[in-house]
Amino acid sequence: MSTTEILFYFLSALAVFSAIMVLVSKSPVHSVLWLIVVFFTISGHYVLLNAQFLAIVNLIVYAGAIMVLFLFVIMLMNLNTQTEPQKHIWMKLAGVISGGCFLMVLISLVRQAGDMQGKTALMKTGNIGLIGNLGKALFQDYVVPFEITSVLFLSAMVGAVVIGKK
Amino acid sequence: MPIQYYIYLCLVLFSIGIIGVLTRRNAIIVFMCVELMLNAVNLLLVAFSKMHHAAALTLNPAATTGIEGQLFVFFIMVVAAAEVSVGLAIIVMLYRNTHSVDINFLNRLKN
Amino acid sequence: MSKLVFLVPLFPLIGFLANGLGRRFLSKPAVSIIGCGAILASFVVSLVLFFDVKANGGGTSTLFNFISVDNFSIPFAFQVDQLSSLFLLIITGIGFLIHLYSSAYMHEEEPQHFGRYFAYLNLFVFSMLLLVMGANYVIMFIGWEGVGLCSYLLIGFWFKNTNYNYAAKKAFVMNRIGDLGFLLAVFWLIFRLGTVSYGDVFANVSKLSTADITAVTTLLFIGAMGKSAQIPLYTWLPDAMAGPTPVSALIHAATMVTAGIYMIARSNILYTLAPATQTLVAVTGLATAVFAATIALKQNDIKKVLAYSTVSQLGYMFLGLGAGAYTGAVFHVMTHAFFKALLFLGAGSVIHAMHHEQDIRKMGGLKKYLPITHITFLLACLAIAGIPPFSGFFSKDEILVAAYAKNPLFYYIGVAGALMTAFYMFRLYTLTFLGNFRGTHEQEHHLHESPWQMTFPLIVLAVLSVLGGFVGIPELFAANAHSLEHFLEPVFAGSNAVAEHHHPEASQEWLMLAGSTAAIVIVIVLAVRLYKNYQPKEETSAGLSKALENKWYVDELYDALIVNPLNALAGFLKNVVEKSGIDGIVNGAGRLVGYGSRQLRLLQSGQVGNYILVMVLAIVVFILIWFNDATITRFFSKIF
Amino acid sequence: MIPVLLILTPLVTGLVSLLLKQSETAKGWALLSSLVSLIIAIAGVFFYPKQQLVFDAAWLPDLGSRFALQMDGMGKMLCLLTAVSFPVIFLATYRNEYRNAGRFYALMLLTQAGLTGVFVATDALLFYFFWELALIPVYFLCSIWGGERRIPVTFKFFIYTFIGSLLMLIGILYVYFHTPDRSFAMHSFYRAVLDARMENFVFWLFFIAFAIKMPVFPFHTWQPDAYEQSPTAVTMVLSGVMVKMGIFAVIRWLLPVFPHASVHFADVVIVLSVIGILYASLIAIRQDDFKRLIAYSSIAHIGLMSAAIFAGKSAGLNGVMVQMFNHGINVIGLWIVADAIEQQLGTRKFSELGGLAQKAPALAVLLAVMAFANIALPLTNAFVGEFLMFNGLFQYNMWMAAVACISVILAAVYTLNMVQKVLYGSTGSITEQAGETAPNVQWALVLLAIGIMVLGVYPQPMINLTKDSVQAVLVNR
Amino acid sequence: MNAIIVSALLGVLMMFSGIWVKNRAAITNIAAAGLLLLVIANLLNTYGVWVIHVNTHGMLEFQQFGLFFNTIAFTATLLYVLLSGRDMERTGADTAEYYALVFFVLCGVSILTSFNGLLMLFLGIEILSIPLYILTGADKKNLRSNEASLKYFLMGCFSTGILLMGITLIYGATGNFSFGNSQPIPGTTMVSAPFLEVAGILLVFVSMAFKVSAAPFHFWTPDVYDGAPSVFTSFMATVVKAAGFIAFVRLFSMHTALMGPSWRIIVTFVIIATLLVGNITAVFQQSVKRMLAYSSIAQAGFMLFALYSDNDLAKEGILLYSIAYSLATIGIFAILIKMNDYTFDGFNGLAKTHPVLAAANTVFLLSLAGIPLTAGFFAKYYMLASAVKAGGSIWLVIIAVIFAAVSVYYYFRVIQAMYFKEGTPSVVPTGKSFHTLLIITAAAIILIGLFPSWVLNFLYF
Repeated sequence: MSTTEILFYFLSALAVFSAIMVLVSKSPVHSVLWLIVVFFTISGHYVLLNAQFLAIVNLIVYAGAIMVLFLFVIMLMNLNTQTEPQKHIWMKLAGVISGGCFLMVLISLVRQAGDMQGKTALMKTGNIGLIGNLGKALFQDYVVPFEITSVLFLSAMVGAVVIGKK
Repeated sequence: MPIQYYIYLCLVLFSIGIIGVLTRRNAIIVFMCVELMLNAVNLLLVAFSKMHHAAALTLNPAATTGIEGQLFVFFIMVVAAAEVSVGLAIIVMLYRNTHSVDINFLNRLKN
Repeated sequence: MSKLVFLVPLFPLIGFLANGLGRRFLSKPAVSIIGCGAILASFVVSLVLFFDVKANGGGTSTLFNFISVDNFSIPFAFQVDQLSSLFLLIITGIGFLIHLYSSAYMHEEEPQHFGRYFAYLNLFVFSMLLLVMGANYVIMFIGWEGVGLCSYLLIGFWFKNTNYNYAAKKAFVMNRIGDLGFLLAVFWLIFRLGTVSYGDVFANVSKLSTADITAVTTLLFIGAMGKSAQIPLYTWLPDAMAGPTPVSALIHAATMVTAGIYMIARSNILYTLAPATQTLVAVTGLATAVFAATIALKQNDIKKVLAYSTVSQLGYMFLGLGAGAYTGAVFHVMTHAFFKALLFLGAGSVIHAMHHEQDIRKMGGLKKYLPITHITFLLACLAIAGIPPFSGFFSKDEILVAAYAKNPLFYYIGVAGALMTAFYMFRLYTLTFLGNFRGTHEQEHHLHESPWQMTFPLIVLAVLSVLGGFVGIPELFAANAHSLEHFLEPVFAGSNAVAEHHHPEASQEWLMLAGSTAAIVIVIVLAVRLYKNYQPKEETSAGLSKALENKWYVDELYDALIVNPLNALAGFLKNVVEKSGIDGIVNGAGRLVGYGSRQLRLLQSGQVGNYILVMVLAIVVFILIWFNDATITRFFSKIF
Repeated sequence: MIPVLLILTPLVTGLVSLLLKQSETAKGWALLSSLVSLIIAIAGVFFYPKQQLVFDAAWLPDLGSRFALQMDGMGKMLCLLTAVSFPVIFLATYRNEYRNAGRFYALMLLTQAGLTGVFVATDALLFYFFWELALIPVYFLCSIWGGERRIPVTFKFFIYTFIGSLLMLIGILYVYFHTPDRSFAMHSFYRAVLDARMENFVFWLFFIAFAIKMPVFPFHTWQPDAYEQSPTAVTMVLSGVMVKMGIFAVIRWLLPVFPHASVHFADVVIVLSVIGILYASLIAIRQDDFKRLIAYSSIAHIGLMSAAIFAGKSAGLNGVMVQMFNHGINVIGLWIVADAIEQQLGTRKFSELGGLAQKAPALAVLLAVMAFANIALPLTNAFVGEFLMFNGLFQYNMWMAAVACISVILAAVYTLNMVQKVLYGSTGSITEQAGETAPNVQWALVLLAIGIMVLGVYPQPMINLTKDSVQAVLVNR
Repeated sequence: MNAIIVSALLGVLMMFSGIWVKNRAAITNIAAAGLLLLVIANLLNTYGVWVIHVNTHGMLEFQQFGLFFNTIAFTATLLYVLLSGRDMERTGADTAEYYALVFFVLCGVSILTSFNGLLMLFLGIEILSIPLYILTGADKKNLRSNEASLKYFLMGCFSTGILLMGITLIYGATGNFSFGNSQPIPGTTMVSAPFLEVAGILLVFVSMAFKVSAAPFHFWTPDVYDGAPSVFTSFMATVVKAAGFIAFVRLFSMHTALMGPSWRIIVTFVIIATLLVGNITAVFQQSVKRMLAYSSIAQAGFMLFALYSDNDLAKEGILLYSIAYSLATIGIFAILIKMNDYTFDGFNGLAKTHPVLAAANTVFLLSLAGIPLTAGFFAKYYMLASAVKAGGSIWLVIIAVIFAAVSVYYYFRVIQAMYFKEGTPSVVPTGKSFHTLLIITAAAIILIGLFPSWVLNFLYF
């Protein structure tokens, strides 16, 4: 087993474990922290897949900006374990079961999917994930959607202002 | 790495996100679980992008196939950021009015 | 001739319109003049026609096309031949007399109702004329229903009385039951032959199978049962006595009820070809004759006795028809019209004098107060009892002889009925005219003979009752003496050609005549002796006598068997099936939607978690559906 | 041009009437308008006795639908019925006061336009349009000016018929996609090629719509309630003219379009109709309400018509044609009487009436005429129709005819019950102060009575008028 | 491209006009003028007179169908602004910002009518949705509004997640984001069943079904429509929803290979469920606004027929449906906003006090119910006709019309309240121009109901 494979398994295990911890943590702050761990593991996967740019962006945007925002809001609201509302056990069970069903159905699909047999994701090689290539593609072929996202941001901005101001 | 492994991993993460949405009452946590789902999608996209890239490389060593997947991830992150700003604004607004972020209390509108 | 034909029904129609529309403006004399005049005019035209027919034979004349669709047409046509011209004379003649009588009898009515009365009478004559003059079954049916309508109107003439209205309704509905049979017969004829004109039907009779003919004749006979009050549809006729007495004379004795006989005589060829139906007719007629006679034995209402006697006499006529003695039946129609009209008018005169008292137990000894009425009534009674040489003797004899030819048993039963007839008629006569007066003093004080408008018809009818029989003297007495038979020969030619006539031996016929006459005389004497010194007493009759007084409980039986179940069924349909059943399903569908709405909205719990749960499950289900589509398609293809 | 005028006249005058504020003006205007329509209709019938009056204009070219109108014999006859009914109705209800009379008469006239449209449209989609156009004003008329329970009752009526017409719409669409030239024109519909299974299926889509409108047992339960609760003028339209829409539609759209299915299901329909005849007649016997009695009696009569249509015999169809007109005027006559009595005495219960013959002899005579026409007494118009219809039914199946004929007796029972309880007997506390009705009512009734008599004695012109329509139906069978 | 650019710019303009213009009425007028400009710009684009050419690298594709829908959406918005624009002021102070958001939504609409590929679809949907989350919560002090906003937001994000997972799976299976025309990726061979793609398509379908509130993904609709300020409900329920449908139909008509039996089964299931939930639940509602929310679900059930039959008739029909449904719903909401009491009883006796409002409202309701002579009839007609034409689905059509009859029940409850019941409704004072506009709208509905060809010919011009 090569190093990359070991890393893959380790990161995957950590990601799944942390994701579960996000769910089961009583305290919202813990959840946020576990989520940040998930993001880190995913960034690790990106690195393994040689998508360095996305790895960095993921860390900066998600772990850095978004999660901090979350943390900030949670702190602001002073939410903690005691105030954390819990769902009824049956509701939880139903949620887990239906989520599990969803997972099972999809996985059984993938197992039958013939066109995925023998395909591999290229690891550590390939240069499409490099910032130069991405940048070229983004500003040539994808310039229209890129510009259009500005509208999205504008609307989010206006929205945040409308909602946020007293 | 065989692509199935990535698919399984991402589906597991995605489903954990769904389960989180279904089992938690705190609006912020629910929202975080949605983010988890998005990240699972992102990872899968990158994995697929690399898979297609690998396939393309066998024919053309200079192929850039697969790059659109990574760009898509980029756009998802952008959108996610925008959503977070709006979402948190809404949650804060609600908290200001009710001092609660419990979605089970959101039941003035029903039937 | 053809031009005159239309005048016959036209005059009564004009009379009807004039009296009906002008009843507010016309004075009573004007009304009576219009009413009687119209009928008199008709009578005169009828006479002309009669002699024309006698000289030249009958004919058909078409007025216009009544209904014509592509595969058949019904002309509005009149046929005047021997049979119808005879009936025309009876109808207009007796009709005129009764109109005249009515002008006095109904004098107490308010002008408006007086006008209404004459309008109805004229309309009745009009309808009856249509009935007998129509050249096809549909025109006959028009008259057929028309007389039913007039009967309804006249029975319920005093409409304030609820019982009279019930009687009227009963008459109409029972007539309608018969009409249904008539209608179906007409449909059958159209279906098989595509025509309803007498000429065409009788000419094409060979195209019909025996089953067809039997069915058609049976259905027609059902029509006749209704109109001519035969078992089982007779019960309306006694109740019809609710109408004014002249009406009873005209409609329920002389004319309308004979429509059934006319119709069968008209269709004689069909009946001759359907022996099964003939037997049915004969048996029904005989049964009715005897059955009604038994009831008449114990009735105390003067008009009721006469009514049952009418039913009974009609039974004889049907017996004659069933036995193939069409001429005899028509002959009896004629003589019966004379003496029964006379009886009813006489009864009317009595009732008039007694101030609307109809119970014979409270009469008696009227002989001296009402001499003309008495004499004429007695003559009529002798006629109906069948004493030679009064008219009833000849006609009844002809029927009974024919019945004997068909089946001797018919004859004996018929004679038994005749004896009963003689008995109840003379019971009636005795109780009314002989003995002592049993009414109140006030009534006695006011007793007086009726005015000339009433007595004149009585006299004329009495003459006819006495002499009317001589047009049909049996061959027994003299060869070719039966002038009526010869006159009607063309009408029954077809039947006579088909059917073999057995005439009993002359000696046997003599024996039969003598025997029955003797028996009748004995019965008359018995009746007179029995009731001459009758005193009313409080008696509770029992057994047979009670059953007779209550008319064999037939009305009650009908109520229990038909009317009440039907009412119950209607009530059940109205209150249960309609409300809870059909409407219930419709409203139930509405309620189901409402219920579904209330339940379904609970799904909208307001909980985001639940919403997403449903979504996730739906996704799972969709994926399962997608990958098992073959199974599901098969499942659905089985359902639809 | 005449069919267009017949539609436009009430439509335009109706819209104008919306603006009229004065009750008297509105009444006069409506009467005037209906008389103009009558004149046009008479002109159409008598000046062009042989021609089929045709009008054709582009309407929805993309959909294969045209504004195509045509008056053949049946169309003329029914247009005439519509045109005759409305003046009579307006005349008879001239003294009834309505809130917002302008709107009332506007809606009435719109109904007239819709009805006329139904009878002349030869384009399926246009037909559907008019079908609904006739319904909607009626909904408002009943709901605004109706009786106590008007809202739920009218609503039931509306939804019931609406479901029916939507089903018909599906049927129309289905046939449309199977016409040879993708067109809604009547003649294309007649040539549509459907496979047997689907023909049998789509047949029912049409039939249910028409059955609800007629109504045929067991689709009738909206009707007695609706008749009872509607303002009488509307009830007259409903029962006099609107039920004819269903019958008309069966003859015009059902039999020719589904020739095999209509033969295949003839037995079913006839049995339903016959059951309906007896069922309604029996219920009518037990009714205590004047309006409900007429309603059930009407169901029975309509049942006979539907049976006769499906029997598919020339005589029966001719009878149906004649009877459509005759039933129209007869039942309007009955409603007028019922309304006159209710307006005057405030009750329709037989148990509270009685003795009116003493108080109102003229009304009594006229009611009697209507009643006897209702039981199809010979020499009234209804006899001709019923005679021919029974005849057709008899030729189809004599047992069904025999059973249906029982209604002749039952009709006599309930009608005479009605006559007796209204007119005869002694007066009660309510009928004590009754008097003769207003002249306008009497005149309307007299006109109808004359019509009843004339058509009863001389029905042949009416038969001749609709003869070719019958032939057209039979040819297609 | 005109529409996207102009609407985005107008959004920015409105953003700034909030700072410069203090007169609220003026802001509404600016917005109206902007919309007019937008309509004109789009029309110019439609007829090729003046088009801003941008190399989109195949990301966007402008077809008549989409452009025509743009015109419909913009015109409907214009009508909406004219009828209800002034009522925004009653919701909150930030009128200019609301308009900016509306324009951004329209930008999203224009993207959704011209996307070519899943990336633009995703962006379009997000640009459409994010402003709506805000508008739903615009009434900041109102807890119902807050709740609706948060519910909408959470569920919207969740559905975005589903959508993205679907897109990803499709991408994994096909190697590109151009839905439908899946060319085999070089170097690979298509082996066996594309299970992954199918799963992806299903997830995309579910997410789109969520956006157009098809059952069983409709749950957000009643709560959000009910909780949102009525002014914005009107906009959301009409323009936005119709745009969702256009995107839906566009997306799935790209992928013609989908038309297998299982696809039909699922769409049938969704249609029936939508009709059932929408119509049946609406019956028992007490609030007209909530009833309209359910009715919008029910109408969605009919619009889904376009997806089911997927033929030309269906495409024409969905346009006509958008027009008819938008006109009527905007009209009804315009009136509803003027009412102080949203329950059915609040409408009692409206015909007496406000005959014009009542009459116009009646026309709108009749149109929604699909009564002939109104635009709504032809809308439904096209949907049913397309399904009949597609064949094999007559039972589905029958079920649909039965539910249409049920819909009459609740629409007519309003008519009954207005015309047949007594009461004194309390209504915000309305102006002449408002009445005139209502009458024009009602007249337009009737005209389209009489001559739908006019509108359709416009399309084929």
